[in-house]
Amino acid sequence: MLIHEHSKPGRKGAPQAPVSKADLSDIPSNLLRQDSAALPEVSEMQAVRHYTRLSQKNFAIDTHFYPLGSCTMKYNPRACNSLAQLPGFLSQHPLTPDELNQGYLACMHELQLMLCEAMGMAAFSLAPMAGAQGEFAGIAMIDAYHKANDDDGRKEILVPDAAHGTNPATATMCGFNVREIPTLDNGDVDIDALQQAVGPQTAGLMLTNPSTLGVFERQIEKIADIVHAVGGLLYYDGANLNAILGKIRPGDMGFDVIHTNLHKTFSTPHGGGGPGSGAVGVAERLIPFLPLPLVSQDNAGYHLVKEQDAPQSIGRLSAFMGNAGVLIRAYVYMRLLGRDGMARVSEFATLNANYMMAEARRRGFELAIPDRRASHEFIITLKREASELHVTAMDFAKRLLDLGYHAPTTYFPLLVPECLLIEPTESEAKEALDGFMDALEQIRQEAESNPEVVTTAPHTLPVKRLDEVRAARQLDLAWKPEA
Amino acid sequence: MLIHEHSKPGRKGAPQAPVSKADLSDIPSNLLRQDSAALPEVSEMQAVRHYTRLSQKNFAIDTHFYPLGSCTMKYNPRACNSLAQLPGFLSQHPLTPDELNQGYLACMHELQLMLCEAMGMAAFSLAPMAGAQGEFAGIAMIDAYHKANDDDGRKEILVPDAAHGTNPATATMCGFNVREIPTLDNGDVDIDALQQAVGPQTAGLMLTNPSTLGVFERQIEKIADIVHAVGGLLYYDGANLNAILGKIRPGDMGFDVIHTNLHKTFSTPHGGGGPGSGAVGVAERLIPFLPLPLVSQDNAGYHLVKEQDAPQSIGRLSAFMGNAGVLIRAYVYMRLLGRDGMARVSEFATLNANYMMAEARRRGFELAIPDRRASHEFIITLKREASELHVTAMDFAKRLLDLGYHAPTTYFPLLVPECLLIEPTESEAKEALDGFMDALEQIRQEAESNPEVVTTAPHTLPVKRLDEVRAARQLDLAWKPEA
Amino acid sequence: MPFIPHTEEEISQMLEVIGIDSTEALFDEIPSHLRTSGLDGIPEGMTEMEISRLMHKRASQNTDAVCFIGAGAYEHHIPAAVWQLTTRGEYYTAYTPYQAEASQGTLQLTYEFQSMMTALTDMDVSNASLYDGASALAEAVLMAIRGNRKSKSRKVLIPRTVHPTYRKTTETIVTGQNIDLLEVDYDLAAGTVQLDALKQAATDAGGDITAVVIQQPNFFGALEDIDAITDWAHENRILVISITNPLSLAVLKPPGQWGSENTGVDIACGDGQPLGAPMSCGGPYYGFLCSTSALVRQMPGRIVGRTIDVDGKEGFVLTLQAREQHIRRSKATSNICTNQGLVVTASTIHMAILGPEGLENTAAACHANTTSLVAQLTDIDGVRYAFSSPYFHEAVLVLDQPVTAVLEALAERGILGGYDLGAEYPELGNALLVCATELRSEEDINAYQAALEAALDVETRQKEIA
Amino acid sequence: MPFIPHTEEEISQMLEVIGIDSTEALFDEIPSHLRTSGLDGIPEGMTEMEISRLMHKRASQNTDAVCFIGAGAYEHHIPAAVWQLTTRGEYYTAYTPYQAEASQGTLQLTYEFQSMMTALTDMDVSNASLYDGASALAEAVLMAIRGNRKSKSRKVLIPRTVHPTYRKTTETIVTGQNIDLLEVDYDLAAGTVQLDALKQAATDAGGDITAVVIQQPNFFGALEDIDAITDWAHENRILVISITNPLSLAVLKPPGQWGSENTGVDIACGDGQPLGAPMSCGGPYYGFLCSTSALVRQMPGRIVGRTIDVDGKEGFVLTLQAREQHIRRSKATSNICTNQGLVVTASTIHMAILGPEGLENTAAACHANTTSLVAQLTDIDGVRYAFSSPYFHEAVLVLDQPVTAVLEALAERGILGGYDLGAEYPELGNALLVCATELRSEEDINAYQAALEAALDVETRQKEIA
Ligand SMILES: Cc1ncc(COP(=O)(O)O)c(C=O)c1O
Ligand SMILES: Cc1ncc(COP(=O)(O)O)c(C=O)c1O
Repeated sequence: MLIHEHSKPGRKGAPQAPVSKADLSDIPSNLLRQDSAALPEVSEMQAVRHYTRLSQKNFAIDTHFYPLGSCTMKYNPRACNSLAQLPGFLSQHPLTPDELNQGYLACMHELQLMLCEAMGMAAFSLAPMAGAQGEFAGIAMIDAYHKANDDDGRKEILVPDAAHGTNPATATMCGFNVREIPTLDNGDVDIDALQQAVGPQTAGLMLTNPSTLGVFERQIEKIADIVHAVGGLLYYDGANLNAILGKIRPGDMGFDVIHTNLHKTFSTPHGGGGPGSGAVGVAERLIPFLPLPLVSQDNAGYHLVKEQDAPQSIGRLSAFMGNAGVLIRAYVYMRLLGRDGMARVSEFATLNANYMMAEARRRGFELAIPDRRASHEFIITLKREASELHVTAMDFAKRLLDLGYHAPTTYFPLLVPECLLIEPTESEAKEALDGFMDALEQIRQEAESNPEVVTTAPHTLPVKRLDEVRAARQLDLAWKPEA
Repeated sequence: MLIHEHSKPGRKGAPQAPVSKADLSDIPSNLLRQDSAALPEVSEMQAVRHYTRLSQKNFAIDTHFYPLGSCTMKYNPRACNSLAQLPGFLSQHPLTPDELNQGYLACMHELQLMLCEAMGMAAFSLAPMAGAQGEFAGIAMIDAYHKANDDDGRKEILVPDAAHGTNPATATMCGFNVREIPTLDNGDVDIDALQQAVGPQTAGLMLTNPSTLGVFERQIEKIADIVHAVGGLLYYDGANLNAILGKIRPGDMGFDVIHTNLHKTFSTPHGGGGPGSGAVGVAERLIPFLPLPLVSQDNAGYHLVKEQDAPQSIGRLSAFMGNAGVLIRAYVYMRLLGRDGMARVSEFATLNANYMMAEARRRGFELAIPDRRASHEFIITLKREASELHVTAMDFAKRLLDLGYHAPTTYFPLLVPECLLIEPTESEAKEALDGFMDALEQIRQEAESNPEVVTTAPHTLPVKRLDEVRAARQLDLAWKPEA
Repeated sequence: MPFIPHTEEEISQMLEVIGIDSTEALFDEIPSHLRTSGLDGIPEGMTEMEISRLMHKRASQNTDAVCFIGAGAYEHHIPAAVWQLTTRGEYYTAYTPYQAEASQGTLQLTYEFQSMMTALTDMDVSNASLYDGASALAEAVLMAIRGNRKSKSRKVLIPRTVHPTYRKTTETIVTGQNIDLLEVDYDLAAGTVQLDALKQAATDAGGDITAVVIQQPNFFGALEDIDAITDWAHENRILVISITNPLSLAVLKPPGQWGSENTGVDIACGDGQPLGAPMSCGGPYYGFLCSTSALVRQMPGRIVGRTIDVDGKEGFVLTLQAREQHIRRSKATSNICTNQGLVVTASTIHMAILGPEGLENTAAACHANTTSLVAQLTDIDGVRYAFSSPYFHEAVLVLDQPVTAVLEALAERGILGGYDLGAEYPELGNALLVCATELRSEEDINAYQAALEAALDVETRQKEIA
Repeated sequence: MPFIPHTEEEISQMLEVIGIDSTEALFDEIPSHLRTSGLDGIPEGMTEMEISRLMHKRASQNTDAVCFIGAGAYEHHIPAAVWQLTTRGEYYTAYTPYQAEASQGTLQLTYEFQSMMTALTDMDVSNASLYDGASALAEAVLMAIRGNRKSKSRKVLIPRTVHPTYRKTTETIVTGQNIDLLEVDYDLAAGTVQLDALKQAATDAGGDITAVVIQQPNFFGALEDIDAITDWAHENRILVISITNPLSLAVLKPPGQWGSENTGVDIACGDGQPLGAPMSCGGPYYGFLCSTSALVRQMPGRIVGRTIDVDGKEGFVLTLQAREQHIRRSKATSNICTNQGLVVTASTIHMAILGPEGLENTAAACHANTTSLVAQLTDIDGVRYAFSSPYFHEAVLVLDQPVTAVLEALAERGILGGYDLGAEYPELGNALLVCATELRSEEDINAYQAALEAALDVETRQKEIA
């Protein structure tokens, strides 16, 4: 039932607003609204009840194991939330003069420095509001760098075929052509193909390491050399940082630009879609191009860098400070972990993934890349089950929901047929990993003995399998009042 | 699964506590604990997940219509919660000197005054921590009053047979004998019986008006006269105030002492069992006996009344300030409502109850007291269904849970066989009332056509009907580690 | 209309079904001359925005000085998760779990709470909470009276080292039931009650004593000789009621093991506030009450039991209800109905998150901080520790100047310096009860020391001038 | 270990299953010379208690002056229920609802959000959010370029009355795609862009214009002549992109009705912050984006659709995913993936609780308060309203003294006096943009007046002295 269906004309909420409408007669009537917007009219209790019950229809980290590969669904410490919601932060206007905003700016400056240290980069900007915007900023900086060097012909961005969709989409948005580089069966980039692809047209290569295939790119130094040799720059997609935090730093691998997903590695909650933060870090030579705002420090305190002092900056990415509240959460998380805690993150995320992979092998599941160490995630391919039993990866995913587990990422990376990309994260206990593997095994048994129960799953959720084709064909994107 | 079953030896929570144990060597070892307490060892995420999921197994006002008679389960405005949790209140030590605690004391003083006005009493103490403790305070004051008048022989408290169990239990706790007064079929107190019962032994009469039968005691003035004539005092059980708030005041009906359930009428949340608050109000002559603490005001500000200034007080009921946080919530609620809002409460609570009662009649349910106005609640008796169909009030109650409604109060008041005491409160919309009546009707149909589905209900909840007899016989009151 | 969902149209429909013209008619059974004309003394309603502004102002009028007061309410770190979970609507807005199948959340949590409290106290059983520590003591006394069939005297020994308002509350509550609460004095040098004093009091009272109450750590923070007292009491068929700070039980001997043979007390009570309840101007906290199995049917209040459903699945219900007022009415073990369920919810989550090690570390840190505080303050001329006994996380200091003025001077420097014992314990002189929990940093303690030095100095000088 | 549940025993068991000796071996594919030795620049971890203390201190270092700044971020009353519900774990810790059946909460809520935004804007469709208002404008421009098949020029007119950082952000984001953003000046007397100026700009640009952007109320708070501009644009096959404050749409003409015949704009965007997001140092807010049905396949970002399950039961899914990066990759409508879902959650609940009347009353109160503020401040000698146009809830004042010093003086008196327009609009002189939302009481406004009088006086005197 939609909130609109709880609505009755004339029903009023709690005493949330001024009690009567003030005079608007000084505004010309042709600029005023004539009708009332068709918003729901419900009591405060109806709203509270509706949204409480609605929330219970979600799986979430706080309710379920959520091994969604590439998404790093780890525990979001509750302290990060409550401390970010202190009135001193929450009620601060973004245009408050710096002198009156020192507490916030201090946190942001330290966050910049901690990210530099953790990533091995020379400087960081906290401006981007998600990973994809971080990518945008990174590629725009690569573009700006080449242009600043009067190196105008670089029109191509290289992207491995295993890359996340945001990588090619970003390159296009920045005005580049995208060239895909194939991946070998062992998960490494095809170096020969890369060698052939690079040239004076190469602006840069976007790479995530470990890759979306869940393995560490061992040839990373060679790749960096190849790209740098032709004058290209190396972009690091930081979505998989949880695998290497404190173990190896992108800067030390030779990357020139990097975005981090603070909502992954640094545990800000994903909020059912966002907000995130895609802070970008750069090597020395790219510092002048960083997006604004940036926080600097001098004897008088902390300041936002002024536009006139950053003439080569690619500019702004938002009206104000990016996703400030998310940045505060990440700051608190990093301070809670500290340097040792950071290395522990990757250690246990990797331990969990490799343990699950070993268990998957033991239980007879086919691994996409069987002979490598898993990073913080690994891939099972269900192509045998799909072809022999006609039970697909999607069916497995839906049936997992019945058994109390959020499904792993399905059908990504696109290279691997019928795949499940499984990322347990460090915050899950062994019991959860074992329970998940038991569930997978149970589903395979069902697929053999009673495939119907799998192919028509889920059975125990608020709705059964939904008709996506109908959704796209008979578009119903908003409730409208009856005419 | 118990939290204890998520425990593993050596598993540690978040960084919530000092990191290592400080030196205790100055405490003699025979005063120290030798073993470690068998508390669960879980990660913070495991705890969060466990208690999030557990919460989802509750019905609550925020999730369901909850027409639990006598309990006044109305909407608990969320603002009351957040404002009571402001750091200035939350982090205040109860022994903070008055001068440094003026904000809190100001709220309490105003709350005392507002309660006096709403109830028609001369003074209020906020000390009691629930209705039953308010009753205790009230009866103790009656006792103290008589004793102060050297009127020592009054050993009896009169209680109507329809009264809530706390009434007789309280009288006993205060050292009185309890004498029950019968109720007439029309819900009124049997005046003749009362007349015969009173005498020089009568300390007082405890009454709630409207009574637990959901009707207003029309003879209240006469009752007051009878009790007062023999020198007894009149105690008002305020659990049913939601029915009359702003319409008629206990003080004006002739009551000498009253407790209010702030967690009912004034909407502080019931919290799955409490905390509540049972503020007590008195007529002029009982003021000296009020329990402490009390807040007074003079030119210098607000103060707690000192013990030496209240020599006749019955004394303290708690170590500090009663349920202070509950009192703040009640204060906020009362300020939100204001004087008009208060009268609206009873108006709409009564409208809802009478509407449901009319609907029940229309749908052929038997009413316990058919010829009276309902107050804020009313009673259906299912004795026909029980005897003819062998489907009891308890079966109806359990089946209602399946249909998404919390059950009304069952088998109370004890006078009415197979009863449901239904209290919708003012905050429920007509749709909810209609939905509930539809459900009742459906269950009656099921009771006729398919009684099994009713008598074995519930079917859709986390557990089916629980074995209460076994619980009481094979006591299992705490998890213990395996020996 | 605030919190009322009715539209005009619905109101008419409903009135029509009822068969009346206006809502006024709903009240036609109320004698009209008794009707209220309007609650003029109550202000008009406010919007949430307005009340929010007012309450922020009120909250800011309270002090934000650094707190060194204990005396029964303690400022501890509470993990952010605790109240974020506790105030979820499903816990916050449920009633007492009468309908078990629709209340498994609250019921299971309460069972877990009972399990944690029995673990902490090492007692057999626990109830689901009473109002607070003081009223829990009163109930414990009543329970002992009912439970000690061997004693007829209805006499209970209570040392003066028991929290003063606990004693007063108990007095208020048991007074109607012909019970003698006999106060026993403490040793001025030790700050604890001596076994001899208890013996003497028993003899003076004629020998038959029903119960003895012992608070550990006692109100002064000092540690009582619990084993000897327990042994003596049990030898004399006296039930032992302990009052303990539950946090201290992470490191101190649990009541279930008191006595030289670890035989344990009969009833263990106390206030749960240190386990997850903010100080909150004095409440809501909760009283806990544990006992031996032998006494379970004398327990007041709710108790949750584990059982099974018709399919044999584990589930939880309120049990032993025959003890309670709604069944047993005037013969109930207590009149309690509503308890402190929500605070118990917070406390259970708090204990689960801290775990045994977290609680141990916290308790030990409180001890260490108070030890530092006492050391630093008694370094000042004119300040000394009052007693010879070891203490847990509170201690009595004696000043060479009147406490009231010193506390005022400290408050001006942003320090709530402790609880003035003058009114309750005049025999101690200028005595001040101080406490430093795990939250009090070195910086805080240094600030206290500096402020006290300055305050005493000023006082000294003013005295000299006068 | 913070946030890691592994016990030593489990670690060994797991390593054994993997077949290695230590966790170190897990990283043996990483070239050892590249391994990090330790993150020395990062401090050691803190306990929650310690970080809590630090953050309270940091938060208290921010000002708590009364805010009269608007300029794109507004302080409004947010009902307490909004964020208490939004931060429920089920919303707060879910991912993007890829598994529809396990995400009906987020999906239905998002559908309701889309319904509310189309209602407020009176547009056909809405997406599920973009990052913020400024980046939403950039996406709107890109969408218009893709959507206006009749125009080849890739030229977009943007008046200088559009928020400066919106223009800058758009510049940053569209710059790689060969798009010309043509700034159009405003009328200094009116404080709005004149139709003639737009016409002239179009002519100067060669006639073929792809889109025109109009902000209503504009950055100065003034009201643009939206009908005439919309009519002209549509006559010239120019798509119209509106930027609106969604709260203002409770009382102002919605974009879907702009034009003398209410034909409406093509794309409506803006920042959702005024609907339930606290100012929070600048974010997270969210960008909303609505359009006509004709343009739906050009939309960037997530869109939720209503559909049915195999039993015919209503349910919700992400739809039209073929537009998005994870399917269409380099040909997607945008690279956006993560959006601002949680803020949208808050905003949806906020709108549901306020309802149409609540939003209307709030919007009208903002207007009334700003009107009072302007009246009271312009009563002061040397302060005047800059323009002739009506305004909504912000207005430009011109002072007879430099703004910077005045703002500093106001801040000392606890007033954040507004946004200094000097850097962006030097042609306006000593211009200050002020705003008074429904939260600014009469008392606040009087305090501002008094503070400004005092500040100007001091300034005047200082000038006289100098
Ligand atoms: C590998 C990879 N790159 C980039 C992104 C994009 O990040 P965001 O969703 O924050 O825009 C993601 C997240 O989904 C990802 O998994
Ligand atoms: C009629 C009546 N009286 C007294 C009480 C006791 O109030 P409390 O539960 O707050 O102790 C109740 C509540 O259950 C009640 O309904």
